[in-house]
Amino acid sequence: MTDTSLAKTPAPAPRAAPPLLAMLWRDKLAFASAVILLLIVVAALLGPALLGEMANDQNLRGRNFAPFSLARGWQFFLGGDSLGRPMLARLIVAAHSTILIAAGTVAAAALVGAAAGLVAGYMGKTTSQVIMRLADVIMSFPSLLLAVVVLYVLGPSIPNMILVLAITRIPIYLRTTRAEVLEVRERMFVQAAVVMGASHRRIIFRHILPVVAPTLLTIATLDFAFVMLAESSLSFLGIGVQPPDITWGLMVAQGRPYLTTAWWLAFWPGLLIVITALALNLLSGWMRIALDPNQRWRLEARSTAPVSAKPASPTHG
Amino acid sequence: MTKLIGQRAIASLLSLFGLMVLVFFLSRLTGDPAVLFLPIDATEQMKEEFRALHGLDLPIIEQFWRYLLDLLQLDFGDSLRKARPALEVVLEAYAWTLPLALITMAIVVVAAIVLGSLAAFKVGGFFDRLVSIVSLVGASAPDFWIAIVAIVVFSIGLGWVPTSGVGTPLHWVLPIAVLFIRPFGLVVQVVRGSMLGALSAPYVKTARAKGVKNLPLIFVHTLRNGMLPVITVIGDQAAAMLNGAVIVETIFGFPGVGKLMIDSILQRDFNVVLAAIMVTALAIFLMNILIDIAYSLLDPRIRH
Amino acid sequence: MAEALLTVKNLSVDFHTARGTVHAVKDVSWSVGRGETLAILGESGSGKSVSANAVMNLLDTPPARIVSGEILYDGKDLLQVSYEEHRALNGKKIAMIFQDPLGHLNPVYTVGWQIVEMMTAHGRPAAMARARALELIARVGIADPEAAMRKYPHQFSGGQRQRLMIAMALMLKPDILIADEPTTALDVTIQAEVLALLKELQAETGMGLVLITHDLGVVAEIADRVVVMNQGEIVETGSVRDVYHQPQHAYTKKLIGAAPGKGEIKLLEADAPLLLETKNLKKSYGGFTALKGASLTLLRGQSLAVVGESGSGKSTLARTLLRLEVADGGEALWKGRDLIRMGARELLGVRREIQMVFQDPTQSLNPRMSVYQLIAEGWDIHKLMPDRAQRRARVAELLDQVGLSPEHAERYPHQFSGGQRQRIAIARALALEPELIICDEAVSALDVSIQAQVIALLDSLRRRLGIAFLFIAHDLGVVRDFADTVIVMQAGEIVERGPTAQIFDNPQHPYTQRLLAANLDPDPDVQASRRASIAAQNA
Amino acid sequence: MIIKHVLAGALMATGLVAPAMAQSNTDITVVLSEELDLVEPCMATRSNIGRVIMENISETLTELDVRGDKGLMPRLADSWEDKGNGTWQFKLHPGVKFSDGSDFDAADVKHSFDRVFSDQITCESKRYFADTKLDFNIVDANTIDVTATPAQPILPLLMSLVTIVPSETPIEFVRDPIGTGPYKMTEWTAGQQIVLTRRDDYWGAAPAVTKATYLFRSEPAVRAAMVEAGEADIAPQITEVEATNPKTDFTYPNSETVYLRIDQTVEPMGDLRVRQALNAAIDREAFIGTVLAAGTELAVAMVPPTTLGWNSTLTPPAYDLEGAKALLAAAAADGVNVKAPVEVIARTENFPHVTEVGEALVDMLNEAGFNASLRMVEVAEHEQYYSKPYPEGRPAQLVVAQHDNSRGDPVFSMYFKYHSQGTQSGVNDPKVDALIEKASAATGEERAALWSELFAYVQKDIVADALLFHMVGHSRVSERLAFTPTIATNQQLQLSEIGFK
Repeated sequence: MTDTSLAKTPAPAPRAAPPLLAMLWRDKLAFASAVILLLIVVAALLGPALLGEMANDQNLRGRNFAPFSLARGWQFFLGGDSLGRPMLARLIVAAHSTILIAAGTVAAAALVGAAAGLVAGYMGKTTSQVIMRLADVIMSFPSLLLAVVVLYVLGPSIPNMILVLAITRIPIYLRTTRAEVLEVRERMFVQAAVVMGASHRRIIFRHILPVVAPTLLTIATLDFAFVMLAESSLSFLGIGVQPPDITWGLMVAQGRPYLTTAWWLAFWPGLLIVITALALNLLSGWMRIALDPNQRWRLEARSTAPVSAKPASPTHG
Repeated sequence: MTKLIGQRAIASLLSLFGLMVLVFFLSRLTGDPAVLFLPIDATEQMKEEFRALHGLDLPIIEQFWRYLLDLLQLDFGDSLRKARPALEVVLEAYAWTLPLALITMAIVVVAAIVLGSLAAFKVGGFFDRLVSIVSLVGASAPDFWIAIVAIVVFSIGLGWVPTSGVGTPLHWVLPIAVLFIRPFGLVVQVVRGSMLGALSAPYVKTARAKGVKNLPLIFVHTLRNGMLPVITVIGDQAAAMLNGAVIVETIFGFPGVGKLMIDSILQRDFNVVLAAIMVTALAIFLMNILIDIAYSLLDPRIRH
Repeated sequence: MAEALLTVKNLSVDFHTARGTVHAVKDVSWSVGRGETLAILGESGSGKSVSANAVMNLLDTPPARIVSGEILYDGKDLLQVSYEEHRALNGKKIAMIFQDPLGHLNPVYTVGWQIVEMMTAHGRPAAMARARALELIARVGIADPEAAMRKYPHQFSGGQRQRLMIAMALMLKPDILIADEPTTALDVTIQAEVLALLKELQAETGMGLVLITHDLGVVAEIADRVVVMNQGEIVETGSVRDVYHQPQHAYTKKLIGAAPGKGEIKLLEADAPLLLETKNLKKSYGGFTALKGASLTLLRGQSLAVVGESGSGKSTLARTLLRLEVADGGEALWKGRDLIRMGARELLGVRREIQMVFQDPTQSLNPRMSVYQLIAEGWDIHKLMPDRAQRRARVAELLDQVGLSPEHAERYPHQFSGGQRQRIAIARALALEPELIICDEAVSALDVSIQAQVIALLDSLRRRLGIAFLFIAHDLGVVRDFADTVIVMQAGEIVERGPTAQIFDNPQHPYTQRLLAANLDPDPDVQASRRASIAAQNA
Repeated sequence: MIIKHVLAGALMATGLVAPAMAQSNTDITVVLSEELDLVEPCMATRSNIGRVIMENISETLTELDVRGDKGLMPRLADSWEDKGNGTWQFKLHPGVKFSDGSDFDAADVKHSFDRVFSDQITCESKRYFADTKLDFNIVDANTIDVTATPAQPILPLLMSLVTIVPSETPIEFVRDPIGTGPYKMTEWTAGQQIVLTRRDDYWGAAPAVTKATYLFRSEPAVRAAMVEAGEADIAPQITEVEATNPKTDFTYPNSETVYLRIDQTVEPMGDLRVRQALNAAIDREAFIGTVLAAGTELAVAMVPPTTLGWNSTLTPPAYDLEGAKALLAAAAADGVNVKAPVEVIARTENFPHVTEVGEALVDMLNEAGFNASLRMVEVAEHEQYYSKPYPEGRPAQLVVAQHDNSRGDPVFSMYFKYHSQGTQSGVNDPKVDALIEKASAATGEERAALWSELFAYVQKDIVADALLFHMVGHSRVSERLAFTPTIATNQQLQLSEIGFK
């Protein structure tokens, strides 16, 4: 940045970027988030296999066991639910469906929405108009009705739940992608690619998508929490995930009648949703910068402070 | 401007028609309202009479044509459950949802702008972090959970506000407060981001070079520019709220359109569902026009 | 030298960045007196704006930190006064204008409101402010001040906006005006007008003027004294004439030496084969005709410059030739085949043969691709050179050719300086071994010294590889150094064409003459004599 | 135009000033779980409507004391007698006036029934008459003969289900119900409240409550909280979790019976031993005081104990896990596919903690060796599985259902649930059919004996279903009221029964 040398090879560019992990370690909040998310993913993957039995072990006469006691084993440390099942084990097992639904929904919605948005942004006006009108229709189609239609016609199941939630989220990705594409396609490096003779496919996938992707990633992480909450709301209304499947959202909804008598039934799963959402948000903020070669340097020498969006370099002249 | 609104009106009308067709046919896939209206022991004859009375025995295409013809005369049909014109039922619910949505959004907008701007002005500071974390936690907690806890704490425990209902202004406090949390969390983040961008814009440097004080610098010079991306998000949030706040309305016994919608869907009161969706779509369309107008008021470059 | 109004003494400012502390300015001292014009000359990164920003309290602390020094005004050290006290001086006693008036004017408020605010912010009544604004708007040469007050910044041209900025800055009759690159974004003819206006106003008000610039021509035209900055330090200071004619410091010498427009004029080798011929190319956008029938020929190895100011249609010409825009009429024969109506398959082949270097390498290089990926992309597109090792070798070779080192291949564009980035863009263009490279203002964003290097690089490529260049530029000095043939465009039309020497030494068209006259010469004596002759003409 | 309407509504809504929260002496507030779609007298047998209208606004000719001791009591009819050939004569109470001032007479009775049977209006009470055709003969203003074809032995009981409206009432749903009851509706703000005000010209004794305001909150916690906070006086239907204060919270049987409907046509449910195993596998006692409220009783019949023909000799099937396993093993040995998948289908929100009940049931069945899974469905879908025609190609399905019969006679239950033609029946047994038909036509002691025999036969001999619980309801009543909710509170809430301390 202070390059004024007239030598043939001016101002050596900075040392190569340190590996991502080292960069993550430097941002403690992001690192903690990553660890939490990793734990949740591990729980989601291994939970049902390891603790499935335990999580379904009912004991009607020992229901609503109060938390913070090891008297009945570690699995009851967070208390027992209304059928006497250990909360901790259930929370771990529920991570599976929760993450599956949230990730499945976000992935499906982002994929379809981004694809449609790319087409709508890149293609001509007519295609774009048709896609946008369709998005409008989906947008104003009440998700509750959609949930009832799908549940009634296809039955309650996790894939169907994903279908319902994904359809309602598609327009978000579609509109964002389209707006970004409209802007990015006018950028100079896209024109440079056109001049070199790049095909539409190359321009979309090599030049436009990588620029749009971080924005989508940000929306997706925010959406992840939103989907968990939407799923929970549907459960509350009785048109969401149904037992024997369990998700955190369902656990919160089911714990609702006990809020005044056994707070832990709804509190722990609710807390997990909040923690997951927070961790995702923090990590996505970090990732947005880490994955951008333009901004990565901000993380390279940083110790603790979270990344501010303000450039910290002397301006021109 | 008029031309633009005209174009949008046509596009919206098309979307609205598509939506209507979709809802009409999809909702009829979800079972027989007769079964739900009548008691479980009702005879087949009673069910048939019910269907005949409401034209549900006709082929679905004919039902659709009839609906369409009625609609052209602005007749949205009668509610199956309430034996009243569906539109009347919906508008009645709107009379509750609209003020709830407007008041909540107004508070959201003011609070998000003030707090978001101040957070952006001292970026990375204590206040900034506090706003970020609080808004994030608030926005990711299940709302029915918050609602019930709020009732337990503020109505029963402290006795400050009534538990539910709509009688006095005090009744509105909890629903608005609960409804406020999520859009606020979102909007305040957008305001912060947008103001962050706007505060580093060159014209802010000019203003500082002019000797403009800090408060006008934020709220006069920067805010109007920073508001542009915020308006879109506010619009989206307001649209969601116009759809009714199902959870909040259900818990607080607030007779709004969200509660009406879920009840009508569960009871297969098709005409009310359709009327509610169309009135909502119309409201959202009008709101989008308001947003366009707000845009052009805020930004002269759009006006010219 | 007049008595100093404002004195910067031994100022040192550090910036804390991710890469450690950068000493933005080190021990900088300068002063400006009443009626005097001080130029701070430097290239990007030299720290030339830092001290001015410190004067205005515009440095963000952090990341900036004022290490030492004082800024004396009116007996007070501005670095010690309270925020509020400093704010009260800003605009009122010391005003500032900036490079990009569009960005620096608030887009959502009327110009009138913004100008009036300069006074109301300092407690003057609005009515008084309005009257003063009307007077000043008229003074800076804007017609119908009443109407102008009600308009928004985007409704003015670049030159008008800078005039309005000046009007705003002068509202409270400040003692000192700091102008940070005030004419850099403007066309040459407009630049001359704005500089003239500044001079007049200075004469009227007797204010001290601090002019921050990278342009020797601007210094020669307007300044009394100059400080030359390099890497945060003042390397030389003195009267403009002394510094130009007897530079002491090596850097100053190099800078003056690099100023374009003094080299030998190139001659066209007329026997080269015809590469491109356009006939009557037309292009309009809606009701606006950007290109009104351009015809030109280009030979192999020729370097053809297209000059003109903004809106002249020179970029449209390039974009039509590259098929980034579809021409409305006319033809462009590339080796006898019409580019305009060529099918996609045939076009793909031609795309290999014609490459482009854009004005701003920051934007024309995909920030998410490494240098290797950027350079190799053309081979992917045209399915050339499948062998990876061969590619690596060739990329290294190309990097070497443009003066970068092979190990730069794995880095990303943001890790390079502007000049280095433009070299990468050139390497990318060379990768496909083109026959024509179209350069759209390819060096205008670069510092003078870098500019000279890039021009030299392009010229050597032209000579060694026989590549033809279509060189679009507004800077006449650069054109004079690089082109063998020049086309002058104005408002979508080619108004004059000819060998470079003819255009520069004996311009025929009045517009060409005007353009050349407005072009500032780095030599203060040349500029002084020009001013004298213009004054004589006017008299 | 529409916008204007909405805006006007919005202004009205925001400007509304509510009635004072505190109740003045004899005014009360009742908070109900679901809003009334209709306030239509002929729909009064629907519990949410009945709780507001029944015997408050609209009255019936006869009235059943569901608490059991007084049997069928006179209301608008002073007396009735069986004239033979299916004809009953009713003597009406003289001098009764409707709330619109018109006189009540036999013509009103005839019109009320004409209205119920009309095909221009869908009245709930029609279903109780099924295929019975009624003819009315007005003898004089206060005497009416009713002839049922075929003869209907419980016609006077059926008269407790039809509310009487004035003969001017149009044959369409009305929004301003006119009745002879002690209260008239003075306000109905849809979605918000209904207000009943005491009539001064009521023909009977004047009740203590002068005004009743009905509010609607779907969240049980909120309903309970409202009484606690003094915003309401009575909250019927709170959950057992909320019913914690012995001073205000009452628990009482609510006439609902929960059972597992077995569809015997699908393997393995056709086998008696499998059905016995099913019954033995369920630890009914374990539910009570845990998932279900203390006070819940184990069911031995489809109807509550206050019903005619109640068979007190029946005992609930004992929990016997080993026995269940043995029965299944025996069935399996005979080639019954006891491992065939069994779906337990329950309806969300059917009764409090239905999901937990379902989960626990499935757990118990699987413990005994069934291959059961839970499927929670929404009301419309539940109806598909519960009522005929059953879906084709279904696996064995156990439908968790709740049935309410507070009408005093099993006829309202047994045909539908057990007759081979019954809409929710999973049984096809000639003896059951014969018993039901005989009992329906019988009167007096014989009728009771036949029902009693039927109860024993379906529960013990053919094990037609898995009867689970007679449920209890919980209500919270403000301490200032003298009112004890009973089994009747589920269907109606007579304001005249409420006093003040």
